[in-house]
Amino acid sequence: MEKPIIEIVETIDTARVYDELSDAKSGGICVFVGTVRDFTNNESVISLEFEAYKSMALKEMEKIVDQAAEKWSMNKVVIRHAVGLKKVQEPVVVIGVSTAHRDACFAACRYMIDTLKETVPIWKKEMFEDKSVWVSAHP
Amino acid sequence: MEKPIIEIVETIDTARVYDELSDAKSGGICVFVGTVRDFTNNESVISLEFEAYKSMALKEMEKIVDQAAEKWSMNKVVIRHAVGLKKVQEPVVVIGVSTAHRDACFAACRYMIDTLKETVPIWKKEMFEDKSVWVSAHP
Amino acid sequence: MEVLLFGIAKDIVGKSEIRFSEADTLPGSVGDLKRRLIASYPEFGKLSSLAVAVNSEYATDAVFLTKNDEIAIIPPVSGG
Amino acid sequence: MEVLLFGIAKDIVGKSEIRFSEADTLPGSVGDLKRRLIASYPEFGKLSSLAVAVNSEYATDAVFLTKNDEIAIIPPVSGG
Repeated sequence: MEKPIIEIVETIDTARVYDELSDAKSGGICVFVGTVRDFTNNESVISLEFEAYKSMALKEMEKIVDQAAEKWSMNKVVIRHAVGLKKVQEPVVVIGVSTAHRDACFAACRYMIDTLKETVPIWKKEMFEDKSVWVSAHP
Repeated sequence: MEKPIIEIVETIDTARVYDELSDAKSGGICVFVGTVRDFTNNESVISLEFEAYKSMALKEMEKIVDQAAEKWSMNKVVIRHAVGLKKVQEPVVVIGVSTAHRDACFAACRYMIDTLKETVPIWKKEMFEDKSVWVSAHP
Repeated sequence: MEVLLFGIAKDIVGKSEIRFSEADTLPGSVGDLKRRLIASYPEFGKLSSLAVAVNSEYATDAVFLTKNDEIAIIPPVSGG
Repeated sequence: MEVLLFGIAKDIVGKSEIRFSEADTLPGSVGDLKRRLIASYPEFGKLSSLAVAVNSEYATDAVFLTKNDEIAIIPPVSGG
Protein backbone atom coordinates (compact mmCIF):
# COMPACT_ATOMS: atom_id res chain seq x y z
CA MET A 1 0.00 0.00 0.00
CA GLU A 2 1.19 3.52 -0.74
CA LYS A 3 1.27 6.04 2.09
CA PRO A 4 -2.40 6.88 2.73
CA ILE A 5 -3.72 10.44 2.49
CA ILE A 6 -5.26 11.23 5.90
CA GLU A 7 -6.40 14.81 6.38
CA ILE A 8 -8.66 17.13 8.31
CA VAL A 9 -9.40 20.15 6.14
CA GLU A 10 -11.60 23.22 5.94
CA THR A 11 -13.04 22.39 2.51
CA ILE A 12 -13.23 19.12 0.61
CA ASP A 13 -12.59 19.12 -3.13
CA THR A 14 -14.32 15.97 -4.34
CA ALA A 15 -13.05 16.40 -7.90
CA ARG A 16 -9.47 15.47 -7.03
CA VAL A 17 -10.05 12.24 -5.12
CA TYR A 18 -9.88 10.03 -8.24
CA ASP A 19 -6.50 11.35 -9.23
CA GLU A 20 -5.35 10.57 -5.72
CA LEU A 21 -6.68 6.98 -5.92
CA SER A 22 -5.87 6.20 -9.56
CA ASP A 23 -3.45 3.32 -9.70
CA ALA A 24 -2.10 0.96 -12.36
CA LYS A 25 -2.44 -2.09 -10.09
CA SER A 26 -6.09 -1.40 -9.28
CA GLY A 27 -9.17 -2.52 -11.18
CA GLY A 28 -11.62 -0.92 -8.77
CA ILE A 29 -11.96 2.35 -6.89
CA CYS A 30 -14.75 2.85 -4.35
CA VAL A 31 -15.45 6.28 -2.91
CA PHE A 32 -17.94 7.29 -0.24
CA VAL A 33 -18.82 10.95 0.21
CA GLY A 34 -20.85 12.04 3.21
CA THR A 35 -22.81 15.21 2.55
CA VAL A 36 -25.11 17.52 4.51
CA ARG A 37 -28.71 16.43 4.14
CA ASP A 38 -31.49 19.01 4.29
CA PHE A 39 -33.68 17.11 6.76
CA THR A 40 -33.14 15.15 9.98
CA ASN A 41 -36.16 13.54 11.64
CA ASN A 42 -38.45 15.74 9.54
CA GLU A 43 -36.81 18.94 10.71
CA SER A 44 -35.18 21.27 8.21
CA VAL A 45 -31.40 21.51 8.71
CA ILE A 46 -29.87 24.92 8.00
CA SER A 47 -26.22 23.91 8.38
CA LEU A 48 -23.84 21.63 10.25
CA GLU A 49 -20.82 22.53 12.29
CA PHE A 50 -17.95 20.07 12.70
CA GLU A 51 -15.39 20.23 15.45
CA ALA A 52 -12.39 17.89 15.71
CA TYR A 53 -9.80 16.98 18.30
CA LYS A 54 -7.41 17.14 15.45
CA SER A 55 -4.25 15.39 16.70
CA MET A 56 -6.22 12.46 18.10
CA ALA A 57 -8.61 12.31 15.12
CA LEU A 58 -5.68 11.93 12.72
CA LYS A 59 -4.24 9.14 14.89
CA GLU A 60 -7.59 7.32 14.97
CA MET A 61 -7.97 7.69 11.20
CA GLU A 62 -4.51 6.14 10.79
CA LYS A 63 -5.57 3.22 12.98
CA ILE A 64 -8.62 2.68 10.78
CA VAL A 65 -6.45 2.50 7.67
CA ASP A 66 -4.05 0.09 9.42
CA GLN A 67 -6.94 -2.15 10.50
CA ALA A 68 -8.42 -2.13 6.98
CA ALA A 69 -4.99 -2.90 5.52
CA GLU A 70 -4.86 -6.05 7.68
CA LYS A 71 -8.18 -7.22 6.28
CA TRP A 72 -7.87 -6.21 2.62
CA SER A 73 -5.08 -5.62 0.15
CA MET A 74 -5.42 -1.89 -0.56
CA ASN A 75 -3.31 0.02 -3.07
CA LYS A 76 -4.24 3.63 -2.31
CA VAL A 77 -6.40 5.18 0.41
CA VAL A 78 -7.80 8.64 1.05
CA ILE A 79 -9.59 9.66 4.25
CA ARG A 80 -10.41 13.34 4.42
CA HIS A 81 -12.79 14.95 6.90
CA ALA A 82 -13.94 18.55 6.92
CA VAL A 83 -14.31 20.82 9.94
CA GLY A 84 -16.14 24.12 10.38
CA LEU A 85 -19.52 25.26 9.16
CA LYS A 86 -21.01 23.27 6.27
CA LYS A 87 -24.14 24.13 4.33
CA VAL A 88 -26.70 21.70 2.92
CA GLN A 89 -25.26 19.60 0.07
CA GLU A 90 -21.62 20.28 0.98
CA PRO A 91 -19.28 17.28 1.39
CA VAL A 92 -18.12 16.63 4.95
CA VAL A 93 -16.16 13.41 4.58
CA VAL A 94 -14.55 11.49 1.71
CA ILE A 95 -13.27 7.95 2.02
CA GLY A 96 -11.80 6.26 -1.01
CA VAL A 97 -9.79 3.15 -1.73
CA SER A 98 -8.36 1.46 -4.79
CA THR A 99 -7.85 -2.31 -4.92
CA ALA A 100 -7.13 -4.99 -7.50
CA HIS A 101 -10.74 -6.25 -7.45
CA ARG A 102 -14.04 -4.64 -6.57
CA ASP A 103 -15.03 -6.85 -3.60
CA ALA A 104 -12.18 -5.46 -1.55
CA CYS A 105 -12.72 -1.80 -2.41
CA PHE A 106 -16.42 -1.89 -1.46
CA ALA A 107 -15.73 -3.79 1.77
CA ALA A 108 -12.78 -1.64 2.82
CA CYS A 109 -14.56 1.63 2.02
CA ARG A 110 -17.61 0.55 4.02
CA TYR A 111 -15.49 -0.62 6.95
CA MET A 112 -13.58 2.65 7.08
CA ILE A 113 -16.61 4.96 7.07
CA ASP A 114 -18.45 2.79 9.63
CA THR A 115 -15.44 2.74 11.94
CA LEU A 116 -14.75 6.45 11.48
CA LYS A 117 -18.25 7.22 12.73
CA GLU A 118 -17.64 5.10 15.84
CA THR A 119 -14.13 6.05 16.90
CA VAL A 120 -12.82 9.30 15.42
CA PRO A 121 -13.15 12.29 17.78
CA ILE A 122 -15.13 14.61 15.54
CA TRP A 123 -18.42 16.18 16.60
CA LYS A 124 -21.30 17.40 14.51
CA LYS A 125 -23.77 20.05 15.59
CA GLU A 126 -26.97 20.31 13.59
CA MET A 127 -28.35 23.82 13.25
CA PHE A 128 -32.10 24.05 12.83
CA GLU A 129 -34.32 27.12 12.46
CA ASP A 130 -34.82 27.46 16.22
CA LYS A 131 -32.21 25.30 17.94
CA SER A 132 -28.93 23.43 17.57
CA VAL A 133 -28.16 19.87 18.62
CA TRP A 134 -24.91 17.94 19.12
CA VAL A 135 -25.67 14.75 17.19
CA SER A 136 -25.73 11.48 19.18
CA ALA A 137 -24.84 13.26 22.44
CA HIS A 138 -27.92 11.97 24.26
CA PRO A 139 -29.55 8.54 24.25
CA MET B 1 -35.59 9.79 -8.08
CA GLU B 2 -34.37 12.28 -10.64
CA LYS B 3 -33.91 11.14 -14.21
CA PRO B 4 -30.76 8.98 -14.13
CA ILE B 5 -27.72 9.75 -16.26
CA ILE B 6 -27.09 6.67 -18.41
CA GLU B 7 -24.40 7.00 -21.03
CA ILE B 8 -21.94 5.18 -23.24
CA VAL B 9 -19.06 7.52 -24.02
CA GLU B 10 -15.61 7.59 -25.54
CA THR B 11 -13.91 9.07 -22.47
CA ILE B 12 -14.97 9.17 -18.82
CA ASP B 13 -14.35 12.33 -16.82
CA THR B 14 -14.36 11.12 -13.22
CA ALA B 15 -14.05 14.64 -11.81
CA ARG B 16 -17.62 15.61 -12.71
CA VAL B 17 -19.51 12.66 -11.23
CA TYR B 18 -19.91 14.27 -7.79
CA ASP B 19 -21.53 17.36 -9.19
CA GLU B 20 -23.91 15.06 -11.03
CA LEU B 21 -24.76 13.16 -7.83
CA SER B 22 -24.74 16.03 -5.34
CA ASP B 23 -28.17 16.39 -3.82
CA ALA B 24 -29.71 18.26 -0.88
CA LYS B 25 -31.80 15.24 0.16
CA SER B 26 -28.82 12.89 0.26
CA GLY B 27 -26.46 12.22 3.15
CA GLY B 28 -24.39 9.66 1.25
CA ILE B 29 -22.88 9.27 -2.19
CA CYS B 30 -21.19 6.04 -3.24
CA VAL B 31 -19.20 5.84 -6.46
CA PHE B 32 -17.50 2.86 -8.04
CA VAL B 33 -14.94 3.39 -10.78
CA GLY B 34 -13.67 0.44 -12.77
CA THR B 35 -10.20 1.02 -14.19
CA VAL B 36 -7.73 -0.85 -16.39
CA ARG B 37 -5.38 -2.95 -14.29
CA ASP B 38 -1.84 -3.62 -15.46
CA PHE B 39 -1.93 -7.38 -14.83
CA THR B 40 -4.38 -10.23 -15.42
CA ASN B 41 -3.40 -13.72 -14.29
CA ASN B 42 0.21 -12.58 -14.02
CA GLU B 43 0.33 -11.38 -17.59
CA SER B 44 1.09 -7.75 -18.37
CA VAL B 45 -1.89 -5.97 -19.96
CA ILE B 46 -1.01 -3.33 -22.55
CA SER B 47 -4.53 -1.99 -23.12
CA LEU B 48 -8.20 -2.93 -23.22
CA GLU B 49 -10.69 -2.46 -26.00
CA PHE B 50 -14.39 -2.12 -25.26
CA GLU B 51 -17.13 -2.71 -27.77
CA ALA B 52 -20.83 -2.13 -27.05
CA TYR B 53 -24.13 -3.02 -28.68
CA LYS B 54 -25.06 0.50 -27.82
CA SER B 55 -28.85 0.64 -28.20
CA MET B 56 -29.34 -2.56 -26.23
CA ALA B 57 -26.66 -1.70 -23.66
CA LEU B 58 -28.43 1.57 -22.83
CA LYS B 59 -31.73 -0.32 -22.44
CA GLU B 60 -30.13 -2.88 -20.13
CA MET B 61 -28.52 -0.11 -18.08
CA GLU B 62 -31.94 1.51 -17.70
CA LYS B 63 -33.36 -1.80 -16.47
CA ILE B 64 -30.61 -2.03 -13.86
CA VAL B 65 -31.47 1.41 -12.55
CA ASP B 66 -35.18 0.53 -12.50
CA GLN B 67 -34.49 -2.68 -10.58
CA ALA B 68 -32.26 -0.86 -8.08
CA ALA B 69 -34.93 1.82 -7.66
CA GLU B 70 -37.40 -0.88 -6.61
CA LYS B 71 -35.01 -2.09 -3.92
CA TRP B 72 -33.61 1.21 -2.60
CA SER B 73 -34.73 4.80 -2.46
CA MET B 74 -32.20 6.53 -4.72
CA ASN B 75 -32.07 10.28 -5.30
CA LYS B 76 -29.60 10.54 -8.18
CA VAL B 77 -27.88 7.89 -10.29
CA VAL B 78 -25.08 7.94 -12.84
CA ILE B 79 -24.08 4.93 -14.98
CA ARG B 80 -21.46 5.71 -17.58
CA HIS B 81 -19.47 3.16 -19.54
CA ALA B 82 -16.61 3.84 -21.90
CA VAL B 83 -15.99 2.22 -25.28
CA GLY B 84 -12.89 2.11 -27.47
CA LEU B 85 -9.25 1.61 -26.59
CA LYS B 86 -8.30 2.22 -22.94
CA LYS B 87 -4.81 2.29 -21.52
CA VAL B 88 -3.71 1.03 -18.11
CA GLN B 89 -5.14 3.17 -15.27
CA GLU B 90 -7.89 4.74 -17.42
CA PRO B 91 -11.48 4.60 -16.10
CA VAL B 92 -13.81 2.33 -18.06
CA VAL B 93 -17.00 2.48 -16.01
CA VAL B 94 -18.43 4.80 -13.36
CA ILE B 95 -21.48 3.95 -11.27
CA GLY B 96 -22.65 6.40 -8.64
CA VAL B 97 -25.71 6.88 -6.49
CA SER B 98 -26.83 9.34 -3.85
CA THR B 99 -29.24 8.31 -1.11
CA ALA B 100 -30.49 9.65 2.21
CA HIS B 101 -28.37 7.17 4.21
CA ARG B 102 -25.17 5.29 3.46
CA ASP B 103 -26.51 1.72 3.67
CA ALA B 104 -28.59 2.26 0.56
CA CYS B 105 -25.91 3.96 -1.51
CA PHE B 106 -23.36 1.19 -0.89
CA ALA B 107 -25.89 -1.56 -1.58
CA ALA B 108 -27.34 0.06 -4.70
CA CYS B 109 -23.92 0.90 -6.14
CA ARG B 110 -22.73 -2.66 -5.60
CA TYR B 111 -25.90 -4.13 -7.08
CA MET B 112 -25.63 -1.98 -10.19
CA ILE B 113 -22.00 -2.78 -11.01
CA ASP B 114 -22.53 -6.50 -10.34
CA THR B 115 -25.60 -6.60 -12.57
CA LEU B 116 -23.98 -4.50 -15.28
CA LYS B 117 -21.20 -7.07 -15.54
CA GLU B 118 -23.76 -9.85 -15.96
CA THR B 119 -26.29 -8.38 -18.36
CA VAL B 120 -25.11 -5.34 -20.31
CA PRO B 121 -23.92 -6.20 -23.86
CA ILE B 122 -20.44 -4.74 -23.67
CA TRP B 123 -17.34 -6.74 -24.49
CA LYS B 124 -13.78 -6.31 -23.33
CA LYS B 125 -10.70 -7.48 -25.21
CA GLU B 126 -7.45 -7.63 -23.27
CA MET B 127 -4.37 -6.83 -25.28
CA PHE B 128 -1.17 -8.48 -24.09
CA GLU B 129 2.33 -8.27 -25.53
CA ASP B 130 1.79 -11.23 -27.85
CA LYS B 131 -1.96 -11.91 -28.02
CA SER B 132 -5.42 -10.53 -27.37
CA VAL B 133 -8.30 -12.22 -25.55
CA TRP B 134 -12.04 -11.54 -25.37
CA VAL B 135 -12.62 -11.68 -21.61
CA SER B 136 -14.97 -14.42 -20.32
CA ALA B 137 -15.66 -15.72 -23.83
CA HIS B 138 -14.52 -19.26 -23.04
CA PRO B 139 -15.14 -21.43 -19.96
CA MET C 1 -32.60 -10.81 -42.47
CA GLU C 2 -29.47 -9.36 -40.86
CA VAL C 3 -27.82 -10.65 -37.72
CA LEU C 4 -25.45 -8.29 -35.91
CA LEU C 5 -22.22 -9.70 -34.47
CA PHE C 6 -20.20 -8.34 -31.55
CA GLY C 7 -17.04 -9.17 -29.68
CA ILE C 8 -15.72 -12.66 -30.27
CA ALA C 9 -18.72 -13.46 -32.49
CA LYS C 10 -17.41 -10.92 -34.98
CA ASP C 11 -13.97 -12.53 -34.87
CA ILE C 12 -15.40 -16.03 -35.35
CA VAL C 13 -17.42 -15.11 -38.42
CA GLY C 14 -14.88 -12.58 -39.68
CA LYS C 15 -17.40 -9.79 -40.24
CA SER C 16 -19.79 -7.63 -38.23
CA GLU C 17 -23.03 -9.09 -39.60
CA ILE C 18 -24.50 -12.14 -41.25
CA ARG C 19 -27.08 -11.63 -43.95
CA PHE C 20 -29.72 -14.23 -44.82
CA SER C 21 -30.96 -13.40 -48.30
CA GLU C 22 -34.55 -14.02 -49.40
CA ALA C 23 -33.35 -17.03 -51.33
CA ASP C 24 -32.15 -18.78 -48.17
CA THR C 25 -34.53 -20.39 -45.79
CA LEU C 26 -34.63 -17.83 -42.98
CA PRO C 27 -34.09 -19.15 -39.44
CA GLY C 28 -37.55 -19.40 -37.89
CA SER C 29 -36.63 -19.04 -34.24
CA VAL C 30 -33.78 -18.04 -31.94
CA GLY C 31 -33.03 -21.71 -31.30
CA ASP C 32 -32.95 -22.40 -35.04
CA LEU C 33 -30.56 -19.48 -35.59
CA LYS C 34 -28.20 -20.71 -32.84
CA ARG C 35 -28.16 -24.26 -34.26
CA ARG C 36 -27.30 -22.98 -37.71
CA LEU C 37 -24.57 -20.71 -36.40
CA ILE C 38 -22.94 -23.54 -34.47
CA ALA C 39 -23.22 -25.81 -37.51
CA SER C 40 -21.52 -23.26 -39.76
CA TYR C 41 -19.03 -22.00 -37.17
CA PRO C 42 -18.26 -24.68 -34.56
CA GLU C 43 -16.33 -22.11 -32.48
CA PHE C 44 -19.71 -20.77 -31.28
CA GLY C 45 -20.27 -24.09 -29.55
CA LYS C 46 -17.15 -23.57 -27.44
CA LEU C 47 -18.18 -20.25 -25.88
CA SER C 48 -19.18 -19.96 -22.21
CA SER C 49 -22.65 -18.91 -23.35
CA LEU C 50 -24.41 -17.84 -26.50
CA ALA C 51 -27.37 -15.49 -26.30
CA VAL C 52 -29.47 -13.79 -28.94
CA ALA C 53 -31.16 -10.41 -28.72
CA VAL C 54 -34.26 -9.63 -30.74
CA ASN C 55 -35.07 -5.96 -31.03
CA SER C 56 -32.57 -5.14 -28.26
CA GLU C 57 -34.01 -7.63 -25.73
CA TYR C 58 -32.58 -10.97 -24.67
CA ALA C 59 -34.70 -13.66 -26.36
CA THR C 60 -35.23 -17.31 -25.41
CA ASP C 61 -34.77 -20.09 -27.96
CA ALA C 62 -38.54 -20.24 -28.51
CA VAL C 63 -38.87 -16.67 -29.82
CA PHE C 64 -39.89 -16.52 -33.51
CA LEU C 65 -37.89 -14.39 -35.89
CA THR C 66 -39.21 -12.26 -38.72
CA LYS C 67 -37.10 -10.56 -41.33
CA ASN C 68 -37.72 -7.07 -39.95
CA ASP C 69 -36.47 -7.89 -36.46
CA GLU C 70 -33.18 -6.44 -35.30
CA ILE C 71 -31.28 -9.59 -34.36
CA ALA C 72 -27.92 -9.73 -32.58
CA ILE C 73 -25.63 -12.48 -31.37
CA ILE C 74 -24.57 -11.83 -27.77
CA PRO C 75 -21.45 -13.75 -26.77
CA PRO C 76 -20.49 -13.73 -23.05
CA VAL C 77 -20.56 -10.09 -21.91
CA SER C 78 -17.55 -8.63 -20.10
CA GLY C 79 -18.23 -4.97 -19.46
CA GLY C 80 -17.26 -3.05 -16.36
CA MET D 1 -3.35 19.83 34.84
CA GLU D 2 -5.48 20.85 31.85
CA VAL D 3 -8.42 18.92 30.48
CA LEU D 4 -9.53 19.73 26.92
CA LEU D 5 -13.24 19.89 26.17
CA PHE D 6 -14.92 19.32 22.81
CA GLY D 7 -18.43 19.32 21.37
CA ILE D 8 -21.19 19.18 23.93
CA ALA D 9 -18.61 18.93 26.76
CA LYS D 10 -17.51 22.46 25.93
CA ASP D 11 -21.13 23.64 26.03
CA ILE D 12 -21.80 21.91 29.37
CA VAL D 13 -18.79 23.48 31.10
CA GLY D 14 -19.01 26.76 29.18
CA LYS D 15 -15.34 26.84 28.18
CA SER D 16 -12.89 24.81 26.10
CA GLU D 17 -10.76 23.53 28.97
CA ILE D 18 -10.78 22.84 32.69
CA ARG D 19 -7.68 23.64 34.67
CA PHE D 20 -6.80 21.87 37.93
CA SER D 21 -4.36 24.15 39.70
CA GLU D 22 -1.58 22.81 41.91
CA ALA D 23 -3.62 23.79 44.96
CA ASP D 24 -6.43 21.39 44.03
CA THR D 25 -6.12 17.72 44.56
CA LEU D 26 -5.47 16.49 41.00
CA PRO D 27 -7.66 13.63 39.74
CA GLY D 28 -5.56 10.49 40.05
CA SER D 29 -7.18 8.38 37.34
CA VAL D 30 -9.53 8.58 34.38
CA GLY D 31 -12.33 7.15 36.55
CA ASP D 32 -11.65 9.74 39.23
CA LEU D 33 -11.76 12.54 36.65
CA LYS D 34 -15.09 11.30 35.26
CA ARG D 35 -16.66 11.07 38.73
CA ARG D 36 -15.58 14.61 39.54
CA LEU D 37 -16.87 15.96 36.26
CA ILE D 38 -20.28 14.35 36.76
CA ALA D 39 -20.40 15.63 40.34
CA SER D 40 -19.65 19.20 39.23
CA TYR D 41 -21.69 19.10 36.01
CA PRO D 42 -24.54 16.56 36.25
CA GLU D 43 -25.24 17.02 32.52
CA PHE D 44 -22.23 14.76 31.83
CA GLY D 45 -24.16 11.92 33.45
CA LYS D 46 -26.93 12.24 30.87
CA LEU D 47 -24.75 11.72 27.78
CA SER D 48 -24.91 8.53 25.70
CA SER D 49 -21.29 7.88 26.63
CA LEU D 50 -18.37 9.68 28.21
CA ALA D 51 -14.83 8.79 27.23
CA VAL D 52 -11.47 10.25 28.14
CA ALA D 53 -8.36 10.41 25.98
CA VAL D 54 -4.91 10.53 27.53
CA ASN D 55 -2.14 11.68 25.16
CA SER D 56 -4.49 11.25 22.18
CA GLU D 57 -5.48 7.66 23.01
CA TYR D 58 -8.75 6.39 24.44
CA ALA D 59 -8.08 5.52 28.09
CA THR D 60 -9.94 3.16 30.43
CA ASP D 61 -11.06 4.29 33.90
CA ALA D 62 -8.05 2.58 35.47
CA VAL D 63 -5.44 4.72 33.68
CA PHE D 64 -3.49 6.99 36.03
CA LEU D 65 -3.15 10.68 35.24
CA THR D 66 -0.11 12.87 35.69
CA LYS D 67 -0.07 16.59 35.32
CA ASN D 68 1.94 16.53 32.08
CA ASP D 69 -0.53 14.27 30.28
CA GLU D 70 -2.65 15.74 27.49
CA ILE D 71 -6.13 14.89 28.73
CA ALA D 72 -9.36 15.35 26.77
CA ILE D 73 -13.02 14.67 27.44
CA ILE D 74 -14.56 12.79 24.50
CA PRO D 75 -18.36 13.04 24.43
CA PRO D 76 -20.19 10.77 21.93
CA VAL D 77 -18.50 11.23 18.55
CA SER D 78 -20.59 12.05 15.49
CA GLY D 79 -18.24 12.58 12.56
CA GLY D 80 -18.90 11.47 9.01
